[in-house]
Amino acid sequence: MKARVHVFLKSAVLDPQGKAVQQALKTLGFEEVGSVRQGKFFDIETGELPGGEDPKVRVEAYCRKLLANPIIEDFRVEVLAP
Amino acid sequence: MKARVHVFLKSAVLDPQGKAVQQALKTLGFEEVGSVRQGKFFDIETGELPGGEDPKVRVEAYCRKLLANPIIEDFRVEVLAP
Amino acid sequence: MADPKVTRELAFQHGLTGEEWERILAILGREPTYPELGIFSVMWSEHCSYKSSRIHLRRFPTAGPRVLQGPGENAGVVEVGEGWAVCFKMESHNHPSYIEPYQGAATGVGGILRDVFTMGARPIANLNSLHFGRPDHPKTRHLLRGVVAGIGDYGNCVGIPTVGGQVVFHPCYDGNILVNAFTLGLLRADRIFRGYASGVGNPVLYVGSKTGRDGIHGATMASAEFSEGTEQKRPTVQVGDPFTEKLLLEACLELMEEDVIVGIQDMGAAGLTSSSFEMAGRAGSGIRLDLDRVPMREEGMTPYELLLSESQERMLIVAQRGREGRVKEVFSKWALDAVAIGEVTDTGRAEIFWRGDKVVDMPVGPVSDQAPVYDRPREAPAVPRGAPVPGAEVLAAVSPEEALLGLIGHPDLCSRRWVYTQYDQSVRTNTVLGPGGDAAVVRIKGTKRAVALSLDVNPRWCHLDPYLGGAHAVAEGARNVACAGAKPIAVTDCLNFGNPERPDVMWEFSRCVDGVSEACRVLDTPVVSGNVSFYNETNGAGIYPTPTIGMVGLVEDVDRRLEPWFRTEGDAVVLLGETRGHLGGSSYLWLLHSVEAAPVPPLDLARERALQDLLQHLARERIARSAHDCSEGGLAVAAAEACLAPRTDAGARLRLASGGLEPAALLFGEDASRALVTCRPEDLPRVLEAAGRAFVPAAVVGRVTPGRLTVEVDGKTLVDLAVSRIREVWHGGLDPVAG
Amino acid sequence: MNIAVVEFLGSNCDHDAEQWSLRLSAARSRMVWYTERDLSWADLVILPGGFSYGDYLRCGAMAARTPVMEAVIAHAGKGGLVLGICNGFQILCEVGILPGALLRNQTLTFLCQDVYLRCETSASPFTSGIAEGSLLRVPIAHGDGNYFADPETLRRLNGEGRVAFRYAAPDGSLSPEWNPNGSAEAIAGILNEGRNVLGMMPHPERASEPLMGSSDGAALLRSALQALGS
Ligand SMILES: Nc1ncnc2c1ncn2[C@@H]1O[C@H](COP(=O)(O)OP(=O)(O)O)[C@@H](O)[C@H]1O
Ligand SMILES: [Mg+2]
Repeated sequence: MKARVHVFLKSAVLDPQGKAVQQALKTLGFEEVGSVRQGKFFDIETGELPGGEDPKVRVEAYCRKLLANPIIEDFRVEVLAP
Repeated sequence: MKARVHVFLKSAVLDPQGKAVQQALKTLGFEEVGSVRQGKFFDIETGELPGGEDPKVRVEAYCRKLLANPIIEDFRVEVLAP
Repeated sequence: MADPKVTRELAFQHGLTGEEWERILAILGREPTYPELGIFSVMWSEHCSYKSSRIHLRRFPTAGPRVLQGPGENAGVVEVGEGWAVCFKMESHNHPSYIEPYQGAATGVGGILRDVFTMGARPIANLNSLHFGRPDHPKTRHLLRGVVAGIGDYGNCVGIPTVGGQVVFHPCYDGNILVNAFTLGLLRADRIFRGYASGVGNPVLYVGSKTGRDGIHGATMASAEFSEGTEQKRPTVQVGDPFTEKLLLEACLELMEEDVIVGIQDMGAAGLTSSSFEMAGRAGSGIRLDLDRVPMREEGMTPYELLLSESQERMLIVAQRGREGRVKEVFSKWALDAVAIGEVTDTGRAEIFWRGDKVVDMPVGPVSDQAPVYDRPREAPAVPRGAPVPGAEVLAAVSPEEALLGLIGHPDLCSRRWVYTQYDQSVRTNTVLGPGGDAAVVRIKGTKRAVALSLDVNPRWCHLDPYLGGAHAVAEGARNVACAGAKPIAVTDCLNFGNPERPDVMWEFSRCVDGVSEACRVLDTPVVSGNVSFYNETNGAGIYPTPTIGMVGLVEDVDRRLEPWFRTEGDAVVLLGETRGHLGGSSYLWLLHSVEAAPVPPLDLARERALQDLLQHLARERIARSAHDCSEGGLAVAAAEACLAPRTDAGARLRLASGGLEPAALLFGEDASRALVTCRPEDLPRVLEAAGRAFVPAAVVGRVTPGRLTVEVDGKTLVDLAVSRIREVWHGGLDPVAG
Repeated sequence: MNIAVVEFLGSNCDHDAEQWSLRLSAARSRMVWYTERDLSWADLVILPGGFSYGDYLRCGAMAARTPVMEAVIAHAGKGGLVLGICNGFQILCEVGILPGALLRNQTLTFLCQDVYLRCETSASPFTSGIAEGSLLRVPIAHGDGNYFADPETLRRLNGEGRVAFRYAAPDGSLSPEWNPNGSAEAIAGILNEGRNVLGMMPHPERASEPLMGSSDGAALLRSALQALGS
C-alpha cells in the first residue's frame, strides 16, 4: 500500500514558521502573500496489511499512535495505492 | 489565490527523520511499514497577483527563491483557487 | 550499469595527472579497473594524500613529554595527568558548507566527532572557526545562518557542548567561506584506540548507517577550485543524521570498554576506501572485502560507488576473531547494524570482491602512504603587501570614543551571542567558562583539572606577513589559554589556503608553517594533529592564508583559574607587556579606515613566553583576579570587553600616559604580548614584583569602578561611556548581518 | 531515596541527571534502559533532557511510546514522583501525563542561555524548599520550549496553582523580553493534578554547583528528598 499523510497545526495554534516564511516572501518582493501555514507530510509504503485491514483505517492508526499530536495537530490520510 | 506546495527531499538524499519514523512505526507493531519519507508542505493564500501573472509560475518562483533548497529538495505546486 | 572504460582521459577527469597515471600503471603493472581508478583518485587527492603539503608539515614540532599520539592518526592525544589524556583535532568542511551551509557545517561536526571518538575518547567540547565574506555581501547572511544552525543542531543533538570559536568576516571569503570544526575528547591515557587492521584472519566489520550515493568524490571536490558551473555539477550533498551519530558514539565507547576491538576508524572523506586502506597501511597488512555485504540504502549501487561513497555516520572496525558476536550485540543494543564485510590478510594487498569477481586487487602500501609528494614552486610576491599607516590627520578624523564604539559594534569584533546561544554550551555539566571569554574552560570530572581551549588566526596578518601571521596565531591562542590560568600544552591546526599550484600560495603556506613551527617550539606546544584545506579559490580569487590554530591548555586546579572580566570595585588594573602603539595590521585601520596597513606587529616569542608564564603564576598563586589579553582592537577594546562581565556592570577608570603616542596608536594599536589583569589593591605589589622578576613590563593603569568606562590620556578624558551603552552596542553588532 | 534516570536512545542529559542525584548523599540512583518495565523500586523517576530519538518527528514523540513509559505512567498514577527536564517535559506532554505541548521557540532557533525562573508555588514536593516568588538562575537549552495549551487548560493550570515556574526578569517581573521562547504566560514548568509530576524546560541539573556558575537548581532535588523523608 502507498499512502500520503498530511499533518497540520490546528488553526488555533500559532505557526511561527509559517509566519516567518510569509514575511520572508514579502521581503523578497512577493508583496501579495497573505498567509502561509506550514505542515508536514509523510509518504508511506507498506507491505501487505494484516488480515485485510482497510488501508485508510490502518494509516489513521499510524497517525493516532505516532504521526500527529492531537493537542496541536490534525491529520488527513490519502491512500494512493491499495 | 490559494496554493499548496509540497517540498520533498530528492530521492537519493538521506532522510533521517523518515527512517526514524519508519522504525518507530515498526516497533509500535505496524510491521508492514516499508519506507517512510518525510516532507514539508505550505498552504499559501495571496492577494491579487501583479499584472495577471500565471499563479503556478508565481508560486514556483516562491519555491525557487525560498521554499525549497534545490540542492537537496524538489517541489510540486498545486494551485487550489485562482 | 557497466563501468566506463578506463583511459588516461578518464584519469584526468578524476583529477589525476599524467605523471600520476604513469605511476599507477607502474604500481599495478596493468591498467586499473574503474573502481581501482576511483581509489587512486581519492587516495591521491590533495585532501587525503597531503601531496602538496607533506614536505612542509614535517617541519612542525610534534614531540613532547605529554604527547601520546602525534600526527598520523585520526586525532592527536596528549596526557593531562592523573591517568587522563585528551584527544583533539580540527577539520575543515569549507566547500560543502559553501554549497549547502546547513548540511555542510553539520556533517563537518559529525566528521570531527568521529575522528575523536574513534580514538576511544568521549567528546567533551566542540569549537568552531568560521570565516565569511564581507558582512554586507548578499550571500553572507544566508551562509552565516545556515552554518551556525547546522553546527548547533548537530552538536546539540549528539550532546556535546560547543564552548567557543571565532567568527571572521573579510571580502577574501566572499566566494569561499571557511568552516573549521574542532573537537576535544577525554580518555584514559592507557586506553587509546588506533586505526590498525592487524591480525591475519580478524574480521572487518562495517557499523553505522547504510551506504548511499552521498558525496561521491567529495574528497576530490575538496581538492579542486570552484568555478562557474561547479555549483551545478555537485555530487549528492550529504545529510547529517546526528541521532545515528549519537548511537554510534555510545556503541563504540561501550564496546571499547572490553577487549574486542583491534583497530577502528571512521569512514570520512573517501569513505570505505580511505578507512580500509589507511588501516591496512598502518598495520602493513592486507585486507579482503566483500562489497555485496555492505549495507546499502539505494538500489543498483556499483562497486565504484560503494567504495567512494561518503555517507555519514559509518565506521570500520577490525575485531578479534571470534568476537564478532559481541560487536553485534553491543551495536544492536544501540539499534545499529554491524556487518562483517571482510577480513585482515597477510598479502599486503587490498582484494575487493563484488558478485564473486575480484574488482580490486592492488598493493596497499603504495596507495596509502607512497602517494606522490610534491615540492611545489614557491615565490614571494614581488612587492611586499600592505599599505602604509595613514598620517596623524587621518587618524584624528575619528574621535577615540567613536572609534571604540565603532570597533566593539562592528560585526568583526562585537559579541557572538547570536551565534553561541544557538549552541548548547553546558550539556555534560563540565563547562566552567563557555563562549565569551578568551578561552573556554572545561573541567575534567573526578579531578581538579580542566582544559582551556581557544581557536585563533588573524588572516589579514597572515596575508601581510605569512610567517608572523602564523606565529601570532599560535601566540594568541596560547595567550588566550594563559589568561584563563592554563599552561598551553599542545596544538592542532587547520591550514586553509588557496591553490597550491600557484607559487605565491605555496610561498604563503610554507611561510605560515615556519611561523607556526617556530612559535610552537618556543611556547612548547607540539602540533599533534591537523588538517590542510587547499583550493579555497573561486575564479582565480583565493582566500587569505588562514592557518587556524586550536590551542589546548591545562589548568591543574580549576579553582585557580582566571576570568577575563572586571568584577570588583576598587581592584587595581595593570597592563602587562609593552605598548608601542603599533597600528600596522590593526583592526582599527582596517575596520574604520579601510586600510590594510603593513607591517604586522613584531612578535618576540621569548617575551610572549615570559608573559604567559607570568599569567599562569598570577593565577596559580591567586594574586590576580582577572586577566584578558589585548588583541584585536588593542588596549581600549580589551578594556571595554573586560567591562562586559555577565550580570555585572563593573567599569573602570583608566589613566594612561601617552608617552608621545597618538591617541589612536595608544588606544587601538595591536602590540603583541600584552594582557590586562586586575588584582586586589593589597596584592598590587606582588603583581608588580612577579612581573619584574619575569622581566615583563607592568604599568598600573587604573581601577575598577562601577558602571562606566573612562579613559584619560595625559589627564584628558578621551572616553567616557556607560557600561550599559557599551554592552548594547556590542550586543547589537551582528544584527545587521544575522538578524 | 531511590532515583531512576531513564535512558532513551539519543538521550544526552541522562548522565548529567544521574550525577546531579549522586551529589546528594542520601540518594541512590540507577540508569533505567527504555525497554525496562519495572519502576516499582523507584521513589523518584527522572526523565532527562536531550534529544531522545534525535527530536525527529516531534520532540519526545517516539520516547513517549517506548515500553518504559508504561511504567512511568503507572508510577505517576500511584503518586510516585516524576521529574521531566527539557526533553523529559516534552515526553510527559506527549504521553499525556501533563497537559499542553511544546512548540518551536518563537525565535525559530535553538536557545542556550541562563534564565531567571520565578517560583510560582511552594506546594509541591519539588518546590517545597523554594519560596514562592523567589528566583532561580538556571540555563535553558532547547529548540522547542514554547509552551502551548488551550485557554481552558491554561485557566485550570492557573486556578489550581499548577504553574511551577515562569520565566521572569532579574527583578522578578514578567515581560515578553524575558520570556525567551514565547511560552504561553511565560510558563517554564508545570505540575500534574496530583502535584507529584513536574515538567520543566530549564535544566536545574546544570545549575547545581558553584563551578557551573549557579547552584540554584539544587533546591529542586533537595526538596524532593525532603518530601520523601530521607
Ligand atoms: N563560532 C563561534 N562559536 C562559539 N563561540 C564563539 C564563536 N566565535 C567566537 N566565539 C566566542 O566569542 C568570544 C570572542 O571571540 P574572539 O574575539 O575570537 O576571542 P579572542 O580574541 O579572545 O580569541 C570567544 O569566547 C569565542 O570563544
Ligand atoms: Mg582573547
